[in-house]
Amino acid sequence: MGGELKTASGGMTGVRSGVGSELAERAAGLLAGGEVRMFLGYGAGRTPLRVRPRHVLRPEAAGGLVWNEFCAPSLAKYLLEEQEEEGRVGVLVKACDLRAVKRLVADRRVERERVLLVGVGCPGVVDAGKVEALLARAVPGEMVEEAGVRDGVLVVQTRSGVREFPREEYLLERCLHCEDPNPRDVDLFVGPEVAPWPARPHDYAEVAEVAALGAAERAAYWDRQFARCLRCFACRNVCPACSCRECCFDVWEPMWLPREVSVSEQYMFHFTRAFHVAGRCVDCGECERVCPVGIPLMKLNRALQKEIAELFGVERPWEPQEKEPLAMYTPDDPDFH
Amino acid sequence: MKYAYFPGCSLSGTAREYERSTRAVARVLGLELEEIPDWSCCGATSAHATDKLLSLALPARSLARADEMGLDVVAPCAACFNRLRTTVHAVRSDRKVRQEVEEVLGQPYAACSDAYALPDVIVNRHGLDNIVPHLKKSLGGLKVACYYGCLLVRPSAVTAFDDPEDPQTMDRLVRALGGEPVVWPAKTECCGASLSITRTRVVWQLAAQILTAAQKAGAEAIVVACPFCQSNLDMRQVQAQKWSGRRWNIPVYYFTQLLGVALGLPPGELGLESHFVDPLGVLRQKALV
Amino acid sequence: MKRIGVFLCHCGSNIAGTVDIDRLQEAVRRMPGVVYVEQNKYTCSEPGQEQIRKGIKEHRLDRVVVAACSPRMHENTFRRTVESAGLNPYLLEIANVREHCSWVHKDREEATAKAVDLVRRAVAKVVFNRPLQKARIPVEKRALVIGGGIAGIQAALDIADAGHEVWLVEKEPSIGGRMAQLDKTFPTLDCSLCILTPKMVDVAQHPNIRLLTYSQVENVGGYVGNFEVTIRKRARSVDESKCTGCGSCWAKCPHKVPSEFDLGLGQRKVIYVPFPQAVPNKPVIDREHCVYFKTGKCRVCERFCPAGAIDFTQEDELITERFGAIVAATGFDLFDHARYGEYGAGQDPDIISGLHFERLVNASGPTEGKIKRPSDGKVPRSVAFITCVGSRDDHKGISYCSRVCCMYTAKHAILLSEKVPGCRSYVFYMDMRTPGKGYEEFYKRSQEMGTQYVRGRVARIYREGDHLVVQGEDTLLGRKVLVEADMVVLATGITPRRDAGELARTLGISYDQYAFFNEAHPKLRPVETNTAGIYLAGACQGPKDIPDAVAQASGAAAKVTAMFSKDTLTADPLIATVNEAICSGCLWCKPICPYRAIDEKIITERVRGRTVSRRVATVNAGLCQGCGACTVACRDGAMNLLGFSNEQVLAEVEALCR
Amino acid sequence: MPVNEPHGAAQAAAPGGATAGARPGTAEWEPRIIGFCCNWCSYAGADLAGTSRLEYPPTVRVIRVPCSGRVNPQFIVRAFQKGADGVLVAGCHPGDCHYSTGNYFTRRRLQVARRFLEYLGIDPRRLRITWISASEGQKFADTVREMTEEVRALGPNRVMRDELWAAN
Repeated sequence: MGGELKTASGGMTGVRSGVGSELAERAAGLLAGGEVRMFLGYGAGRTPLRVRPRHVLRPEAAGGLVWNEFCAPSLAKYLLEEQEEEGRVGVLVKACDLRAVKRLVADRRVERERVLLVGVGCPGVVDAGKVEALLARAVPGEMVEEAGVRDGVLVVQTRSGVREFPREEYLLERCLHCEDPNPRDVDLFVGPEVAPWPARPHDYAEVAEVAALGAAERAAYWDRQFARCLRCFACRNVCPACSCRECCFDVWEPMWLPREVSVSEQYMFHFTRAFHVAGRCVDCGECERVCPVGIPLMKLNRALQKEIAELFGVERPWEPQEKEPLAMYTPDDPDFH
Repeated sequence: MKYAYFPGCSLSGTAREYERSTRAVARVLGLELEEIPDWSCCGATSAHATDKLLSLALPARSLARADEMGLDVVAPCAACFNRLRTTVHAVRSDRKVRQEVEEVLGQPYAACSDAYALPDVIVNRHGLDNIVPHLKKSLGGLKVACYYGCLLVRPSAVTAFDDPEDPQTMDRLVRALGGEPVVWPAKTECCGASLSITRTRVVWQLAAQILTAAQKAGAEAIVVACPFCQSNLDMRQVQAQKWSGRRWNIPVYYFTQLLGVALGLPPGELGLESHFVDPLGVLRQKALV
Repeated sequence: MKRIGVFLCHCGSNIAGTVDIDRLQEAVRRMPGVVYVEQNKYTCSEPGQEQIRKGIKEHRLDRVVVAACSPRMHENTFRRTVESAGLNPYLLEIANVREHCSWVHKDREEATAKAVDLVRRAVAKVVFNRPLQKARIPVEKRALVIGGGIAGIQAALDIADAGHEVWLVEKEPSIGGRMAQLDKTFPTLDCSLCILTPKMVDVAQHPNIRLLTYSQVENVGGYVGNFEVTIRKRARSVDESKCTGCGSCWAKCPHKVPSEFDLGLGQRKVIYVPFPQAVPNKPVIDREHCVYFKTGKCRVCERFCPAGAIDFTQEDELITERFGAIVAATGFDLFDHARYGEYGAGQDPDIISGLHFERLVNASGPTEGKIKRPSDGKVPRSVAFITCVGSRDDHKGISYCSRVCCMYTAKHAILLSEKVPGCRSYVFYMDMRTPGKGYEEFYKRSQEMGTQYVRGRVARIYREGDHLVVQGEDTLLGRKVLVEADMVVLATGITPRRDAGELARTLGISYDQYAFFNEAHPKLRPVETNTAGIYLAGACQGPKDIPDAVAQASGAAAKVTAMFSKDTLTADPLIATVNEAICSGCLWCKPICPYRAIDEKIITERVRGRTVSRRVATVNAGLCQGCGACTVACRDGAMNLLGFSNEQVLAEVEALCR
Repeated sequence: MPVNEPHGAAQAAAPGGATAGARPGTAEWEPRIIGFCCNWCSYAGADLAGTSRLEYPPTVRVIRVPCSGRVNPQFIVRAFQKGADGVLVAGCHPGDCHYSTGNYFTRRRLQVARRFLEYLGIDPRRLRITWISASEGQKFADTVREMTEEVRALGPNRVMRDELWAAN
């Protein structure tokens, strides 16, 4: 069965293998024609469930690009360091990644003209962390040998056998909310458009769940979550709304965040991180995806989204807004009671 | 252009000629009217006099079907238009109202479709430019008082139909048809529709004022876009004459009827036979029929 | 380590009566950085201040804390004290142990404990205080007044009389503005032009005033003390240096168009002065209507000009000049009653505005002061006046009161009864508003002269044959009323100039929902704007009558002359500042600033052996007022507020929580 | 965790000798409230309470800021971390800001921050944002009195607090 599986190691079948080769051709063409000095895409990862960002500098190297259901990571944040060099960079974007790029452009951290956006229709991507956890729960120390998606089912060949995961189980959380899997207003589009699937509404159910707790339980809940925090800053580093040259957590004077690791300071850290992206979060969920200790960071971001939507009537707070909701006001904003 | 068509109850009853002339005119102008399947009464007057939620939920039921059709709604009856429009406005501007209405309907209703009055659709949206090429006859300087009544224009924040104090939509149409719209003061006065049955005397009084104003301004005919206005000015004209001691004998047309005449449609297709004050005499004088 | 000295004031018994100063002193002595503590009976007295000076010198203090009354009381006093001892004045902090402590608490224990905290806060903060210098901004002692109506004229004259150069820019061919169009003025019934023209002439002859008519402000750059303004002087087609104003050209010009000055009730020539008393009395050619400019033929004016002043080749001139201060006095437009469908939608010639009536009743107006109705020239036997047209009417989108229409309607009724004896007059009103000096008496006078006042808004005005019918309600009687009138005068309200928003954006000042310019504070700073150096006079700020407009103009002039009394402005150094090393250049701080003090700039720096440039935010010290709202929008803390810095506030918080 | 546990003893021993946490000489716990007052309205209002000799509980310590718009939500978090039982932010009434718009931004930011803190477990009654003009000395005194009562009823704040975790 291995031969039929679309795997992250590059062996793909069906329509999307066509997308892969079209992408490689396009990227090679852009590089050869001098339109971009680098192309940012995905290459095969260390395990079949994961891919790695691939910085392609020469047309010959474009063949190593892949496109499949394992391409979960957003490449948007890599654009930041590429801005320091001259020239234009091509980047592969899914619809959700496009919001992240727009965020960076709105924050004037990335110049739109210096990026060539190559869009691709996305069938929904695999939450590798979740799948790995499920596998490990069944068989501790499980090893994945091959994996692929076939007819909406993730088939994983492991050392101990074959496991299948239905779509709802393997999809990354943000894919469940995806309203349109095809990025609009990109510079180039590769492959066919993908038909949308029924999107779960932004109903903030996960926020309501926490909010429904009593105040003391709520504090206890966050105590438990924050107590695990390692302060590795992965959430910040991956976040397209966190793009300051020098983060306030790294500054020494004033000491916004003392280096002491206590739960009290974790509150300061998590409050500040979430508040700094309030009204600016694009709901990509990358922070939560990369958190090594599984802190539900989107429950913080979404709570703020919800407040802003409710208080100020922002209809789609996850889209980069023309005016930052917290950098504006109206004289009849709701008052305190 | 295609619209979801909301005929409303009057158009299958007292205002059958409005329905007939609307359909006939729309056909000639290429205006597609797709009747909303299983529409229900808009609840005019009685509903909003008794229960606010009911008065919103009734139109919302039909409007939700229009949302599903993906079409904006057109209503010939001014009262229906007013209720539909009020519902769209209320649901859009108040989240709580929307929730309540959805609860009653048992289905989501986002008020995507807009609701428009028929004269607005024909004159402003379809546009005079798309009407003039179809005209076969000129009204020959017929002096017409365009009567809008209250439901089309008030409350203006909700209806958003023309200038609430001096609407010009039908006046522009009449001018385009070769008629002469008169300047007169009663174009947005109330005809007393809701008291038509219960306190008819009030209607006589109000109708008398409107008819007198039209007469003083030299009008030979009145056009309307509302079944209530039409019946009060036409059917009750004789009673109002008796009551006031004045004589007017002014025919009262639906604007679609005059438009139909100018489009060369036969009187039979426009329902001109079902009026009380003779509608044909004036038209004969101008050799229009 | 800082060397902090703390001075504890007894304020007689005001503080010492409640706070145990000895125990306070003991606690303060142990605070980190404090090297010296002493008590004074009255620290603000001369001996008290001398003690501070002595303490600074003897104990080599580099920071001072005074625990006394509110900093709003004596902060400046003590800043001067430490400055006179050679210390930077901003190295001082005050602990408010009187208003915030000894005066509001009775329990000696509690008050003493709180006083300790309050001093600890000040000590913790002062550690982070930095020596700051007041920026000195040179002042260009030349003022620009925009708008040559009565407000602009008054402001220009006042500033010029104080000895400063003033440029007065007016977009019409003559100064005079709206007041020149009025006949008489309430409540004295002075002839408007009789009191205005002397001032207009003063402007023309004043050695300190440079008058630019037929000109407009195109661009404004710079900031307080140093505005750089570009003015477009439109081509007059008449050489002003040669023209003597003899009038031959406009007498001979064969073409007439409706006069703007007479609101279309009369006509003017194509080469014209707007009205006989115009200043300057030099015509312009209206190129849009001039036959020569349209067809290349005519040149009658040129032929008849004895001075050879006609110059068809003249072009617009752009003048750029520096100004220290700007006064905006651009006045108002009249509400256009065409928006009232119920009042004839501006279509009926006999339904006119109040300003039309002024022209009708004016002796030099189109009817030479005879009141005749426009449609047929008949002298009206009955006239209805309707107030609040385009005022206090939410349906027309205008909620405010125009402040003048009650009074000018009373004036019209009086003038009417004088000019047309026996003519009936009715005034429909919502409320009579007569708050000025002599105004109520004036209103009473118009009642006594037989004007009938009907309280109620008019529903509709329509024509019936030869006359108009005014249909309304007398709300006092609760009855519907119908009035037949030969003419109706709508007391139309005041709206901002059509281009007011555009000018406000050019000037960088804020405006309200209607486009009236915003004053800096509705009560306490009514003539200033939020942009330092720009002041307001007259109706551009909101509806005003003549005395109010003149008073505000003199107020604005006083502000300008006060500013010009110094060679340099000192800017408070407690303003926002950007740490460029950190700043990401996202500029999300920019929309927060009400003073438009934040802008972007490009800096270059060496990074890894290469020169790179990048964008950062920059704060204009002349514009920043130091509110600090921008600092919170700055996530990385690159934007900081001097005197209330992030470091300082965090230190204060921690000191108080300890 | 026990909410009403007397908490003052540790406070009284704090360096500097003093103590808002407990009344000196008593074990009775008193709330500690940090106030941020804008210079032009609310600080002046507090001054007026003083000049009018309006007595109010000695629970609030005021930090002067030029404008309520200067108050960074991180300042508020820091206060709760370091032992504040309540935080009061007071500015000019909307529309009356000395800097014309600062308090409009305050209102937006702190509406969001306050609800977010509630979500994290801080009782919203512990963070009060209010508008006090320079003439409202009485309102300042009343606000302090009301807030003191409210926070007293809530007991000492434990959420986010530093020493609690140091103790664990």
